[in-house]
Amino acid sequence: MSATQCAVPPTPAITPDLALRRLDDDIFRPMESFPTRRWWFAISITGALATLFVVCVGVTITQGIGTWGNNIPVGWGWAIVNFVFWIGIGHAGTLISAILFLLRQKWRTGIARFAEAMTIFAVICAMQFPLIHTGRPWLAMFWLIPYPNDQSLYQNFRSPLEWDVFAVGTYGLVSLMFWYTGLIPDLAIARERAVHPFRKFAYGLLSLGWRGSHKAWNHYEKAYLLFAALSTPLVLSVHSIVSFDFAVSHIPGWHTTIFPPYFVAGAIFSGFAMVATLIIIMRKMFRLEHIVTIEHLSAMNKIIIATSLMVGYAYAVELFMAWYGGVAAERYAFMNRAMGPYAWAYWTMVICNVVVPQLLWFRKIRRSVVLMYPVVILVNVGMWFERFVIVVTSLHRDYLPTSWDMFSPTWVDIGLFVGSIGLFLTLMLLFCRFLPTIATAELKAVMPGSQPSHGVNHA
Amino acid sequence: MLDANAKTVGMVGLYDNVDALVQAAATVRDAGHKNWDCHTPYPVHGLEKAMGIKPSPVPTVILTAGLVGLIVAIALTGGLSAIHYPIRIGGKALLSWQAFVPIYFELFVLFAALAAMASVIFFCKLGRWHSPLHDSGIMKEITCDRFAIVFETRDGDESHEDIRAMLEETGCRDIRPLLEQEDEDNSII
Amino acid sequence: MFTKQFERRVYLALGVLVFAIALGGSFGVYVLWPSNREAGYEPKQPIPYSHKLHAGELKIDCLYCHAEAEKGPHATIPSVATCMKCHEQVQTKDKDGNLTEGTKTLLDHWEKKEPIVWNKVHDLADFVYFDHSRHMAADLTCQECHGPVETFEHMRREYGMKMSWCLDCHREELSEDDPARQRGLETRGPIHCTACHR
Amino acid sequence: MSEHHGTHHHSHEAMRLLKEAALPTHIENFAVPNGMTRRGMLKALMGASAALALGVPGCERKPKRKIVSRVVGPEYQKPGKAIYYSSTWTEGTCPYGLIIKAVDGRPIKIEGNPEHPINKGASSSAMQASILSLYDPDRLRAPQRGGESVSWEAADSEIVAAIQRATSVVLITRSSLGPSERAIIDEFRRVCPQVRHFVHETIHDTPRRTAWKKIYGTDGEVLPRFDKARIIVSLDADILGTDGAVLENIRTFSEGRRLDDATHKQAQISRLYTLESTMTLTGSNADCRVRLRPSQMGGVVTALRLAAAGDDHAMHDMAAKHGLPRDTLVELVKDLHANRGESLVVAGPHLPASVHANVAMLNDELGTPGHTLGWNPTPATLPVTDPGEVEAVLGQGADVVICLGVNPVYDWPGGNFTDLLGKSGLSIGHGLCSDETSSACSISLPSSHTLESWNDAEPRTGLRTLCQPVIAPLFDARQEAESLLVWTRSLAGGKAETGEQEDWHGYVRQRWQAQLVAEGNSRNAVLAWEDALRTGGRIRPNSVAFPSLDRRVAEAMVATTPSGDGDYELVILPHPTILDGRFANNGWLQELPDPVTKVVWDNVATISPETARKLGAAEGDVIAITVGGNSVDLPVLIQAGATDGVVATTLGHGRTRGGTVCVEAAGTNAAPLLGRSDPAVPRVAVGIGIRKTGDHRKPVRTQKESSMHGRPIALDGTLDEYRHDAAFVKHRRHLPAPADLYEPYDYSKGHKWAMAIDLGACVGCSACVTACQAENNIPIVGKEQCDAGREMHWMRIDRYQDGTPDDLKIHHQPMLCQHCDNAPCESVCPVNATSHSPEGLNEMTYNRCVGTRYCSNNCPYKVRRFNFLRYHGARLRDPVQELAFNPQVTVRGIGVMEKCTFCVQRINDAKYKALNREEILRDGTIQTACEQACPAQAIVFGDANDPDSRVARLRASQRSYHVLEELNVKPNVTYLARVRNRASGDHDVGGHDDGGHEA
Repeated sequence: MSATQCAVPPTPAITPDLALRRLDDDIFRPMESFPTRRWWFAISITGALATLFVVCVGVTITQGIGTWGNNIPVGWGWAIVNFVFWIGIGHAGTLISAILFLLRQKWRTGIARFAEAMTIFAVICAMQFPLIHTGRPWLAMFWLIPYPNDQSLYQNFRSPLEWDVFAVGTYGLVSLMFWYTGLIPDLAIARERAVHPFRKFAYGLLSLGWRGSHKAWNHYEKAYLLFAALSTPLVLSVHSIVSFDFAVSHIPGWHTTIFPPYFVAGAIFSGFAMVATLIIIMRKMFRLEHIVTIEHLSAMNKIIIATSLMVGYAYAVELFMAWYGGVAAERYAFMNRAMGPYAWAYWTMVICNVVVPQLLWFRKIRRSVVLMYPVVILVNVGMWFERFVIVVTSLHRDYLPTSWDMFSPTWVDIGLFVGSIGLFLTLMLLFCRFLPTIATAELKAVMPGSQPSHGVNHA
Repeated sequence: MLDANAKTVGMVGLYDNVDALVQAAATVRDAGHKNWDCHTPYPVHGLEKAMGIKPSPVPTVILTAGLVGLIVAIALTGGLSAIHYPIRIGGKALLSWQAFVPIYFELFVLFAALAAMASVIFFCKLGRWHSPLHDSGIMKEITCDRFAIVFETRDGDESHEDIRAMLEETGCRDIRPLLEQEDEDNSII
Repeated sequence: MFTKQFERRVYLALGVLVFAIALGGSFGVYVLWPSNREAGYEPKQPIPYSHKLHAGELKIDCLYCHAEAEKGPHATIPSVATCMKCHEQVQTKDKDGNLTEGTKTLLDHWEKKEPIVWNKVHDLADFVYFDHSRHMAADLTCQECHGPVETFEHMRREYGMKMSWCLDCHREELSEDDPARQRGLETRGPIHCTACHR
Repeated sequence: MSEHHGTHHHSHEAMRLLKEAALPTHIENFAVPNGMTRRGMLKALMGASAALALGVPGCERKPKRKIVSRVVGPEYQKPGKAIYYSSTWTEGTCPYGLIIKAVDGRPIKIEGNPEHPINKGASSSAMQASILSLYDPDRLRAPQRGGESVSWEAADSEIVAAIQRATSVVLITRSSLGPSERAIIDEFRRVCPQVRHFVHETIHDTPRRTAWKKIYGTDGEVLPRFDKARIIVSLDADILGTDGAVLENIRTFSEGRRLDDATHKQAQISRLYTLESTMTLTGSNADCRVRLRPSQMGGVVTALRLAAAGDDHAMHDMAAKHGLPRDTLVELVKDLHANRGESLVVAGPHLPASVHANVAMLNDELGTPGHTLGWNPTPATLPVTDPGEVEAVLGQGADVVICLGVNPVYDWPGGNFTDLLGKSGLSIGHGLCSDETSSACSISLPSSHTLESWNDAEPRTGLRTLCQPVIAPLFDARQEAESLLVWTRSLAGGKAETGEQEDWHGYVRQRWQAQLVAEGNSRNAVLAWEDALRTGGRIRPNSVAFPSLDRRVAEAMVATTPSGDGDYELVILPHPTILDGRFANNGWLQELPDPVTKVVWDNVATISPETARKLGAAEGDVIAITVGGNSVDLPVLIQAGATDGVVATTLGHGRTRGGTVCVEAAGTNAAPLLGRSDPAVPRVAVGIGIRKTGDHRKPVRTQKESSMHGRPIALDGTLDEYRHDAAFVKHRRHLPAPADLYEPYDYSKGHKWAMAIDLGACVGCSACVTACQAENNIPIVGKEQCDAGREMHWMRIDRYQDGTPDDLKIHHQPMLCQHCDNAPCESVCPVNATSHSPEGLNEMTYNRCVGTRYCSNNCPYKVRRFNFLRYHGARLRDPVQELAFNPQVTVRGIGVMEKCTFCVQRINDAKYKALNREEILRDGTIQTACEQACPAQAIVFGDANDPDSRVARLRASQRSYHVLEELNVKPNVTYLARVRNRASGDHDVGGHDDGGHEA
């Protein structure tokens, strides 16, 4: 715990000398005023993309997976790439809200809510893909869940995909509950600030009658802490289990024991990059630069460097183990990644994920919104390609050369990916309009002078 | 907001300073009051001690639920795979528990988290939308930046004057009656 | 806004919602549950043929009409010629001395050489490969699956005939000294997938 | 025949009953795609064009259905029970014996007749695919006159009237005609002397037949006996692919290569030398291979003859001049020397007559006739008429032209038949589908399919087989011979020559009965006829003495050997699956990969890498090939092992009419190039022009990678190695002792199904692939989907090639579900849709599958197939197509994974039958479709728990191994390593070796 505290030097939670009332005003103003032109413009674009997603889902379900580029041997294509990509994005939120909470990183408070919302929306996007990627989603949505049935037949609990059902389902549900628990006091603030009766009614209903009673705060804090304690192993387990989809199989390039930690590191890496990507825009759009400060961004950048190095290490170890292990098919798989027909994807991945983030070692880049923005964007790109490299280049050439083949995406593949970004951003924009983007009550608790001066800090 | 039907059901002392609140709470605790509570815009550390609140039972509840989840997971995976319909899969044993560990873990977490959510709602007494704090116009302040000690005197054991005196003693400058709007319409709909 | 009445209304709404979901859900599940949907199917047939009369009172052996049950996958339903083996002679008449509706229809079909199109009562999904002969050879009675047919005035589907129902028998464990154990069988019937699906 | 307990023949009554089968019956429970009512299917069976909307095919529940009481149930035909009929396959060049399986009145599967002496139970892809052609919705459904349907009576009277008026009638038929067909043609010509009968065929062996006739003084054909030969030399003869009685060739060839571990030290197998111009299936099985231009063939034979006589100068000169591998040729001469009387030389049917005369002399000098070569004076095919002669007659204008079962408008050599047809009066096309010819004719008549026809065949002297219908014609079709019979009867004015038979069935029966009685059959004619129907005919060929060779004539012919000049030479071969295009509208055959190139749905110009380099052409670049003024555009396919400077292409593609499938396949018609260089050698051209057109047309291959990448997948060894150590495969690989995390299941009780595949026997002919497709309702997906990598074959033949162009090692490896004990597919399926049976089968339950495709990803053999789209649904344009489905196997819908089941329907059937009768299931009772079809008998299926079963013995063979054994998935398909009899370093093939190199 203390080690991490050292690794990330104490970052102030908030710009000092901010009155509580002004804090409320700053955070709640955007959701109380009529949306700006820029917001309407943004949501019309993302909404169009989300519609594209719906169209592509419709095409997929009615016409079949054949509308994608998948084939035998590449049974999984972009859908699973997107699934892992979004699940990875989803990890930053829980990490920030749970792990950094347990590690008492107070600076997390400024970005936790936003990151958690991102988690939930990313998980929503992610969950679409395993379902629509099945050949018969209308059956998969039932048959993957153990409920009493007339066939007397249940699931194969040995399958990593079944583990996924439990892991992603649990993760989505727990993240949602965790997020909602955190939202309750802030919804109460919104309720009190609301003028329009409908807003008051809606926020009032959702805040469940929270009134800041300290008896409630006492239970609430314990539950919140335990939520964090549960979410921490959960967040690590989810990407580990997602990595089991690959690691438990025995396709060369998939069957790798390093996958669980490698995937978790990659998830944190991509998650932080995505948080940075979005929060930079959000803080500018809603003028919250004094709440989400450059210190926050800098701290995130440091985590990005750290996880980039972990991911880079994983790449190197994979190559080493393939060589050192001496299994011909394994060696070939990695040679093929770096030198085969999809080498461009591999090197895009390496450059975006390992080379480019090293720029953040420079203080100037790390602390400049303009300079760091291209870096975090490239990390997002690189992490998508990492999943592409894992899924497609491993599958397209496995044991028997006679079944080797290439994968090329179709418009539906592209539409689903771009559309899922649209869906995600649409949900983010709606979130920014209707819910407090900063954990206000929590932020108040960590503001200077907010806690009794003589008391012992019991956090 | 309030009309003639409003009824005084308690007393409220409002503070601008968290230290003052904590001190006041300790005073009230020592005075042996029963129906009182502090309302703060954010969790104030050490206040539970000052108020003399017992530790929360939430951790026990959550752990118990988690263990129930674990047992459910063991029963679900083993029972369905090995007893209910033993199907040979991939040469693995019918009770290949190693392969079920992820499910054990996930159901442990899921049950525990559901219990945590339920605990928040149950122990924090959520789902009670009505409060005299709304009627008294205090809610807005205590969710923003002020701190309150609230006494409920519905049972009539304590006199408002005694409470006011005690609050003044703690240095409270803003002491108000807790008012409740009488319902004109007692029908459900 | 947040009066006691508000609270009561919210509780009422929630209560109604939960009740509606519970009631509607359980009703829906019951109705849609496949075996509930299938069991009791009793369609109207072109001839009001009575198993109660033929199999029950007259004690005609099932295999007389459903001749292939012992020999092949399908029990088969009899040809019109089979009916006529008896009905050449036996022609039921009502009080007024007219042929009964059913007999008349039968004779019509026979004269016009027209096949009779019945509504199929026991119909399994196409991906289920059920073999009557195997079950007959294993000494199952017809009634175990088709119910007390000899008491049915109109043919109906007695059981849902869903997979769990088949498995109820197939799963019964064999005794330790059962000769079938030598064939690697541990239960009364095979329970692996390709026993029925292929 | 005892296994085929249900074999029945057709009397008139049977035909009537079969027609009644077309009425609603109490057929139960056969899997038909959703949305297709049974009534609709049966309507289709009756020939009504039921335009029913097709819904979603799949294995979902259907609405409540009907069940029908027939008026009188047929005695023998019971719902869901198969009936087997013996018959003869008359569609190909060699008539093989058939056993046809019919369920509920529908023929659904074809197998070889095990009693037939030529194919002995084996079948080819084209035979298997015949079922699909039967239910082809593109078939002509009624006689057509100028695009309008007319009645048979109207068409007949017009034709008869025209013939009566005509002074010149031309009858064009295919070359493979049975004795009865030949008899009716003769009768027709006797009644109408103005009729001239021409035989048209593009894949004939005229140069060879001509040479033989001249030098042996009698018409007939040489029959190679590969099982008796030590040394087999093939000069451009694709004996395992398309030349001759291929099924017999494959069987005898693999018999000559059988190995027995017990005597491995003395192991003797034949050695196959191929000297060929392009890589053929035969060449891919060669032990030693020489790349040779067609024009060099004659020279090489002469050189070999000289060398065999002791003068090897010519050979060395030849090798030096053309850059041939001298060592291989030296070995060949040595081998021929050492194996006099035990070698044989065959030459391709397309080579000039001079080469065949030369080969005949070489064979004669080697003492092979009578030993390794037999003689058949009654070939199944008639000699082909010289197209020039036909052109001369038609050029003057014929009054009536009758095209019976031929498609000259499409495949006339040089390609100008339409003009000739235009000069004629009434033209009549008689065929299965509305093809190029019948749509160019004034009247087009629908032919019945083989499975709807009466016929006979005499492929060998004394071997006479019968072809009987197993279903009434689906449409208003009539077989060609019956048309001739009807016209002959009308023209003769009722004066019948052969008895009083008015119909073709009676005609054939009467001829047979007369012959059976004449041959002194002790039983009466009716019983003898019924016997013949049951057994397939008279199935014992007579032995015939080999005629003597007229050396003087032969020498004179050799002297006419044409010289080859020019940079490029062209060889036009029959397509390995659709031959000359007659099967082009058959989707199974279009989608069956060419066994060598693995190209589907297309024809290509195959060239060597060196030629490609010289032309600057990459794969898919279109080149224009010009011969004698005719030019044809073909995409390039680069094939290692092709001879430099040789372009090889195939016939049969480029159809413009004849059905949706053949039009979809497109490709290029190579017929315009036939005979343009030398009419006597129509399929070879020298001095051709080649030009890149700049277009691109990507040939679609189902296998995109050819190298084995050094991985131990398809294993082989040399004969030396095998003699030294029969278990050379096991000793070559060092596998760690397998470690199981779990206690393995006990499979020792009951059955344990397993398969063994002998790579030493398999030649890669791919008959198994189509047999599997027919048995298991496997859809075709089309060219585009094949290109996307989504072909559906449960079984495929993996073809690996490694080595240098002059020493190319090719492996054919049938690959199918390995039914692993520790199946990796099973543990990853989340819904238990794939699981393991207690009898060791890896089960796939389609109705449970949700289609995650994880099982396929995790299958190291990649043998699982996924329904990416509605493959069946997309192809089902007409309810009649549904009749081809095997009712014993679920028709899979969209989004479902499928794979080889080891023909579990056959296993269950046989097992239940035995259990019901309380019998023991004997080894060989259950044959999987692939095993049954295999002409090489390379596939053996059985119970591994039965120590006496063939499969148990093969599993214990020293040569046995598992592919990817190191993964410890414990496959139940055992492969037996191939033993190659390579010449280099193994000089003691000659039989004077005393038993190897015992250490």
